[in-house]
Amino acid sequence: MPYFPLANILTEPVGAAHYVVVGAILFTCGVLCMATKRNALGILMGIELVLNGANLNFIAFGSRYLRNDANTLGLDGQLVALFVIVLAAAEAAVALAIVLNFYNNHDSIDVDRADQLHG
Amino acid sequence: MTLSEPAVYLSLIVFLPAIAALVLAIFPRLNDDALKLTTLAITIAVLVLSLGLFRQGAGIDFQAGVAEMQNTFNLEWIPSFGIQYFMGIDGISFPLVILTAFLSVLAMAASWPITKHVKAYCILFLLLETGMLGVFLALDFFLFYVLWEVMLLPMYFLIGVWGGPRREYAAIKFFLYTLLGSIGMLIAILMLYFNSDLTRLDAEQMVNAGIVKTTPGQSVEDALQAWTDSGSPLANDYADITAESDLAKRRPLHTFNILALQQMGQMENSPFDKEMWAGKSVQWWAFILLFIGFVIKVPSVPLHTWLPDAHVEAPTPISMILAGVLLKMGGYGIIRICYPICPDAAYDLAYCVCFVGVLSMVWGAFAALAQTDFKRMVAYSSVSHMGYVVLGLGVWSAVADTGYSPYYWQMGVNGAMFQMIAHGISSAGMFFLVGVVYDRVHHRNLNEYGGLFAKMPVYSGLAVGIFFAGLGLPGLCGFVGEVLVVLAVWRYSIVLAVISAAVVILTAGYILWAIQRVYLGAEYTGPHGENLTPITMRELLIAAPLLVLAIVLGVYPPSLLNYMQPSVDRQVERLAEWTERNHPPGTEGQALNDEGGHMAATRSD
Amino acid sequence: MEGIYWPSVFFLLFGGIACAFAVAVLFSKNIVRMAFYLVISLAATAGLFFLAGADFVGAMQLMIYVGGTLVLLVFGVMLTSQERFVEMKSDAGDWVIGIFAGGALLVVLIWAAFSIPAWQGMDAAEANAVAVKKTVTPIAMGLLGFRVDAPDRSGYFFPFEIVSVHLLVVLVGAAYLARAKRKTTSANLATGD
Amino acid sequence: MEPASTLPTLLMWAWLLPLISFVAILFFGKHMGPHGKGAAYLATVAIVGAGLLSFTALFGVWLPNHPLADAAHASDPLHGNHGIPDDSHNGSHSDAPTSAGKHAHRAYHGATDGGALRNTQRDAQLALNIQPVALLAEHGSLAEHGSLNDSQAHANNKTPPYYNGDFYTLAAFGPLKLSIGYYIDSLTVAMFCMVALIASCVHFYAIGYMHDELHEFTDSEVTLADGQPLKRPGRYHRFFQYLSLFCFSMFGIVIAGNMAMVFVFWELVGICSYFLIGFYIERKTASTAANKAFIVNRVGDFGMLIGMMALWSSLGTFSFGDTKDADGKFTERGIFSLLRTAENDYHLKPAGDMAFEGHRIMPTDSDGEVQSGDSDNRAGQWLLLVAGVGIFCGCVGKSAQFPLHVWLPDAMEGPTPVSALVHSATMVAAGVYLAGRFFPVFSPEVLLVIAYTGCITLVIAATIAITATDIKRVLAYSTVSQLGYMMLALGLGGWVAGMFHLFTHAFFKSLLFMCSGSVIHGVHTNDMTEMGGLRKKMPVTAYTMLVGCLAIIGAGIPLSTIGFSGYYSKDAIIEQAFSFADLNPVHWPLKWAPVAGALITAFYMFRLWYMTFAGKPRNQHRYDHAHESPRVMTLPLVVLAVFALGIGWTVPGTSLKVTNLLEQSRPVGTLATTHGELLPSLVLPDEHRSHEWEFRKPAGIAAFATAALGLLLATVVYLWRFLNPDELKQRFRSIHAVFWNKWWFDEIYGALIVAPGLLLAKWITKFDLGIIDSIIHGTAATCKGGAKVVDAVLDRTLVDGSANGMARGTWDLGLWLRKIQTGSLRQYVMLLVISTVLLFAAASYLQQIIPGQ
Repeated sequence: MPYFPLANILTEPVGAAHYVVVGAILFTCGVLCMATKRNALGILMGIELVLNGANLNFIAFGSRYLRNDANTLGLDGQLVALFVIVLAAAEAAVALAIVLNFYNNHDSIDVDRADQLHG
Repeated sequence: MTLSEPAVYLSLIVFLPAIAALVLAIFPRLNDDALKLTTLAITIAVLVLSLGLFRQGAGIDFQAGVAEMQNTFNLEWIPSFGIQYFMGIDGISFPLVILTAFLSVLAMAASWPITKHVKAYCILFLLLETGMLGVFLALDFFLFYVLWEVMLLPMYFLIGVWGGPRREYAAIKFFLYTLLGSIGMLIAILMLYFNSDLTRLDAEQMVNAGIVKTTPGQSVEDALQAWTDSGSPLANDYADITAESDLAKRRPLHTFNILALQQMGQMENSPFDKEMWAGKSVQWWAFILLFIGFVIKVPSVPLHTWLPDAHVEAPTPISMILAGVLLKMGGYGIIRICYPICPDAAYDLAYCVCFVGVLSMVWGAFAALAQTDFKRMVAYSSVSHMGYVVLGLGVWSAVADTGYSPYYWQMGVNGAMFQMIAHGISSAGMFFLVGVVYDRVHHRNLNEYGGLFAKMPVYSGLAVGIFFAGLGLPGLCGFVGEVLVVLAVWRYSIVLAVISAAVVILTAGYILWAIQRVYLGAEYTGPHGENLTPITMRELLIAAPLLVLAIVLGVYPPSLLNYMQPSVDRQVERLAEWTERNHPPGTEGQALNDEGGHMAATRSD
Repeated sequence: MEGIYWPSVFFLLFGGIACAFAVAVLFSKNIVRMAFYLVISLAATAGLFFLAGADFVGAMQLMIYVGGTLVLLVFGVMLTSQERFVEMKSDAGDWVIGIFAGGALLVVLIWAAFSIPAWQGMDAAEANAVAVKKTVTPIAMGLLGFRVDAPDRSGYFFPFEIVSVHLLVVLVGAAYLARAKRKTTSANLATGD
Repeated sequence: MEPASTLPTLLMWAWLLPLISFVAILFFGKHMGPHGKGAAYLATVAIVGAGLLSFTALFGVWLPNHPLADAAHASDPLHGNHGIPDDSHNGSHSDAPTSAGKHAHRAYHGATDGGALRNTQRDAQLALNIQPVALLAEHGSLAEHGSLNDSQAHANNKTPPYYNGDFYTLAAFGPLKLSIGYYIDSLTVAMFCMVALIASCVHFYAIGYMHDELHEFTDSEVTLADGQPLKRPGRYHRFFQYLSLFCFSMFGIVIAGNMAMVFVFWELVGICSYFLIGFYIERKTASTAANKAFIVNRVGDFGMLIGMMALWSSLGTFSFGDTKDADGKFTERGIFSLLRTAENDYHLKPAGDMAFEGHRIMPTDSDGEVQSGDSDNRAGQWLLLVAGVGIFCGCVGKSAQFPLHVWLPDAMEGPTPVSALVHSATMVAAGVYLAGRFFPVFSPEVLLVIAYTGCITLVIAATIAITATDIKRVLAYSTVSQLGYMMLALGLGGWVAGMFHLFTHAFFKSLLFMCSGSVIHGVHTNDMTEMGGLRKKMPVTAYTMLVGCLAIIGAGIPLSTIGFSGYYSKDAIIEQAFSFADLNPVHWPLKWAPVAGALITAFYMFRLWYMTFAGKPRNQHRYDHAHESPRVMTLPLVVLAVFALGIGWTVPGTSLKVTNLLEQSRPVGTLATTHGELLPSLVLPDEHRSHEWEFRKPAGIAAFATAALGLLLATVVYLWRFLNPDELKQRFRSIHAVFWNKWWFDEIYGALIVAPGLLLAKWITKFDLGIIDSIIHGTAATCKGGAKVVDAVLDRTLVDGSANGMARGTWDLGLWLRKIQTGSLRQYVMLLVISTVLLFAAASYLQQIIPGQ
């Protein structure tokens, strides 16, 4: 790394890399949520975080302010992000439905009890 | 062919047990006690023979204060490879020979409870003794190796047949470990052999190597000439080769002679300095292989895990031999072979050697703290105590920065040697004492003992004494070796010195804790309490001499140092001189400073 | 205060909030609090979108996500929030493994992010020179298949249609799945799968 | 008599007599007299014999050859002589003395060079003559010598008179030598007398105290599995055997001529202490306490070893004294003269070749020579610091100083005579003795460490003593606290003050312990809450103990020379503290801690006395059965009480006085104000400065006032009962909890050191079994597997084998994969994450190794 990324963050514009870092943090938090929460809804929230982290990257790569060359995704980034948001909404609805169904059936939302698919 | 000839006397010491074993094997039937008594008599005879070396003025004697190899003899064995039947004795091997003979007697006396296959046991025991004595006396590398292997097999069977419930496992583990070491050693021996060249030694060195004998008043050159003309196969070879005046065309004359190899290793332009692999010289790799081989025997962390298992499973007398003698072979090998033959590599790797020593000290002490099996605890204490030996041998403080002063290193090596003897006494004693209670109550769980003082007062008194010798209490033998080693370390490395000093705390911890759990306390509540009878006269006669020796060596260390020190000191001085020649001031300090001051940096030359 | 570049300050603010509350979501044990933290984190992300010049997506983020999806989630929470589910503890071992794996992932990602020079931003002057453009119309056109911003790039009409159908199906499916099955007894369930 | 030959001989026999007794009892103890009673007589005869030899050495050999001067005061007139030329402090003592004071100086500092001995008596005479004016001079010169410069004008003292030599050599390597030798100066002789005297009293006392052990002994503290108390044969002779061994070892420390020998006997007293604490081996508490004592001491010894290594590796000798040949030339130089050479005016300077690790971190010039130079040798200073602190660590362990003080209170599990001898008067004082012996090697920085250690110890231990109810534990903490005083005194530069307190404390504390033993013997309990009113039942014990209490609190008429022994020594320490704090205001705690300690000491000592002897009996049953101890026990009490009262006094008509005797062996070069090298702001005052009125007055008043206040408080609470101690306890329960739980030291050590240590030990064992052995097993299995593969290939046809193998492989793979399908969502996620990371890693690795990228 040729420079220390936070050295002059207050006086210079940030770049895509900074967005990517925020995205990575959100993503990692989301993944860890999925991996550690036993509550099905917690897992859903983790998914939301993951999607957001991804979205942030799309936006960052689509932005005209963040790259020092001209190769931005342009509106493509924003469009994809938009799709992601919409699909996330759909996914949330379905997942929630599944969770509710599971809850109704098992009287629990502990995902550790949802292991009937084991080999 | 009289007893006053070294060839006869030393061969008798080494091979008397083997001959006896042969006789026992041929002899049809004896009852068990007679077998044991015969074996005991043989071991006593060997002890008497070896003690006979003390007798001054006899045809063969060991003179205190002489540094050189004494009572050497040299016979052709396999002339085509220059292999000789070559033995001798000096201050380094002499105490170990005495210790071996002495412990063999005690161990045989401790073998009385053995009732299974007594004949085989006695035969193997005698073979083992031959191997052990031979290793300490052999001065031909090939002979050394053969005897080294001779000693392994009986040990394997003694553990594997007469051992405890997991004896096969322990025996195989012991065998695998030592086999690994032996293979490395064999490779190293061959490497050294094929790079050696006897013709590069001058006349005086030939004399020092024990190849050429001088008579009083004869100059070394004359002696060499006389030897060359003597017509022995080796001399003929030598004459043939040296007849070629063009040095470039001369073919080398390989040798297994350890003393000659030592001189070659330390000479200018040593033949072992040839580059071999990965930029390292022959002696560098030979040192590594030899060191691994010996350090397995010592044993040092991380190659030590055979020891606890072997000890736990081995019968008491074999444990005594194992701890008292076999472990010493590792230290003996390092001091006799690794350092003098491969000084360059030893100099480079001195810090590694010391580190291994310190690691073993700490590791063994911690592990001993956690054991609940009495014998296992003692076994780990051996790992810890033998760490002092490795450390003491390694503290190469005779470097440019210290003006090549050999004194602190001498102190370390002498301390290491002393520690070997001291540990031979104290650990053999400890294993025997563990065996005494094990014979009575048939378990070794520390937590189920207690209150033995009330039931076996004399035994407990002896045990506390011997355990304190292991703890390093002043006035007992363990102290002298430890303190000499530890005091020598600071000059070499402060970090290692501090760590090694810290081990005294751990040692006190595990030994006192064990004493408390076994001997102190209100009453014995474990199994078979009714069998706890006071010790028998036989047991007393085994334990008491060990304690007496521990006290004598502890109170008056010169009783041992007088015999040992001249040889050790001379070897260290030679290595210090070697350092001064090969590492003149100003070349080394840099490397030592660069890498945090330590890890022996590889030299650019 | 002279040389301060305010967008960066806001980036730090929003980014910090987003990350902090994402971490809070991760470490909170209480599902209700998690939902709350998630709302804040996502809202802050919307702020980041605005900063990156994606005003429409930012607005959508606020509306759909914060306003819609999360409300859905909160409903889920409320529907299932019995005492015993509010705080469910995970095994400590899971946490340790998770932290290690996640840490490794994070390190990899961050290392990747900063190892590409083009991603390291432009000068302040350069950034100021970039003209502000509204994005709503171009996006709307893009979704209808016409790229006004970059004529050589393809439109998104077809994907848009697919997503629409998908949404429809999903909603129907969700409604079907989530309907109450009060009639089934637990005895059936035991053998039901 | 020629002291150079008679002193070593006398003291050697005094030293060896107990050893002979030990060996004899070891082998024949059981058969000596009825029930081994003869062992006690043998041991007692041995120690009394040792005492007689020691006193012969003192009065018959030492004093005739080295007359005393009234040191502390004789020095004062010197201050009046400002006209001493400058050369008086550059070591040129051979110059003609310019004043009477200088004569006096020479007299008591003794002259090692033979020629001066002839003059010594005359000088001493002069010194005696000026003694009467000493006090006057003190007042008169007040105005003149208040300032620091005056103290510097004080010529530094030369090496005190001593005799040294070797008995035999343990090991020698070139110039390096470890030997068993002797170093005898007035301190050695005085210590011999003190140890022998107290040990004799303890032996007599123990003859009575241990009589239970003569017959079958019923240990009511140990219950066997069948519910009965333990019955065992008595171990009367064993006790005396251990005592003899202890006396031998203790004498060994005192006579030791080099550090290695000190270490040898240091460990030996440790092991004796171990045996004696664990005398009741059947009691779990006793054996645990014994282990704890030994191991904690070993922690200190660890530090000591480091210090020894540092000195040994840089100086190459452990010897204290110099060896000279007939011409007075050095043949072998000791530590002291190497570090404080005459050329440096006996100031502490690291020797030229002192550096870490054989010069490795020293700058070297082009020739590889060390630039030692005569400038300040920083590395050498650091080395001195390491050596000093290291040696002091040993003293910390042995003398139970913070943070290693935890073993001493537990050591009270041993029989009371042991507590009196080993754990109050002699062995624990050996730490202070060694610190005193090593005083010339301690740089001011080390002394500061010592001072703070002592300071912390004295306060912490005193606070714990306030709440303890076990009579022996109160005394144990009091011992710790008093040892803290001694260390503090040494650390502040008050060598004589510290060593003097060692002597006075030895007498009064052994007295106190033996009194407590007498009480325990009478009422069969240690618990003070079950005593009370015993004054009437056991008057001798009560009043001798009162003497001890008054001595320890330093009772005396303030600002006079009349008081109990503790009055002199404790006041000297506080004076030194005032003198030190005057020069180093930063270190104010060192000034006030001893004063506060005096208050607490007075409080807890009289709390103890009142709870035991005054008031009404709290346990009528025990009171009824209480009885005065037999004559063989009370007589030693009276003897010790006399000493506790008067050991600080001057024998009328002479200058015979402990401080004067000690002043004779004041370590070389410690009579000058010293500045720190590493801490330049640190100033160590010359000890004589503390005798100035400027410090004596406030110190004397402060000491008296605080002691009186403490006594008053104790009286109010425990005698008059104006204040209910239980209410106090309730009111200050948080503080009480801290003190009652001994500041949780044991718990903290248990949690921070012992438990992790054992855990580490377990891990290491597991590592051996789990990792190393697994590797071995794995290797073996691989070989075995390899053999089987070869076997299979050879046995079956390749086609069959491979076909079957593929089928089987697929099947096995399936089975194996089946295991991965756990159905757990969270594990899937984790797998995903891990695989992603691995993919990244693999990709970047491939990118690096594939050429042409």
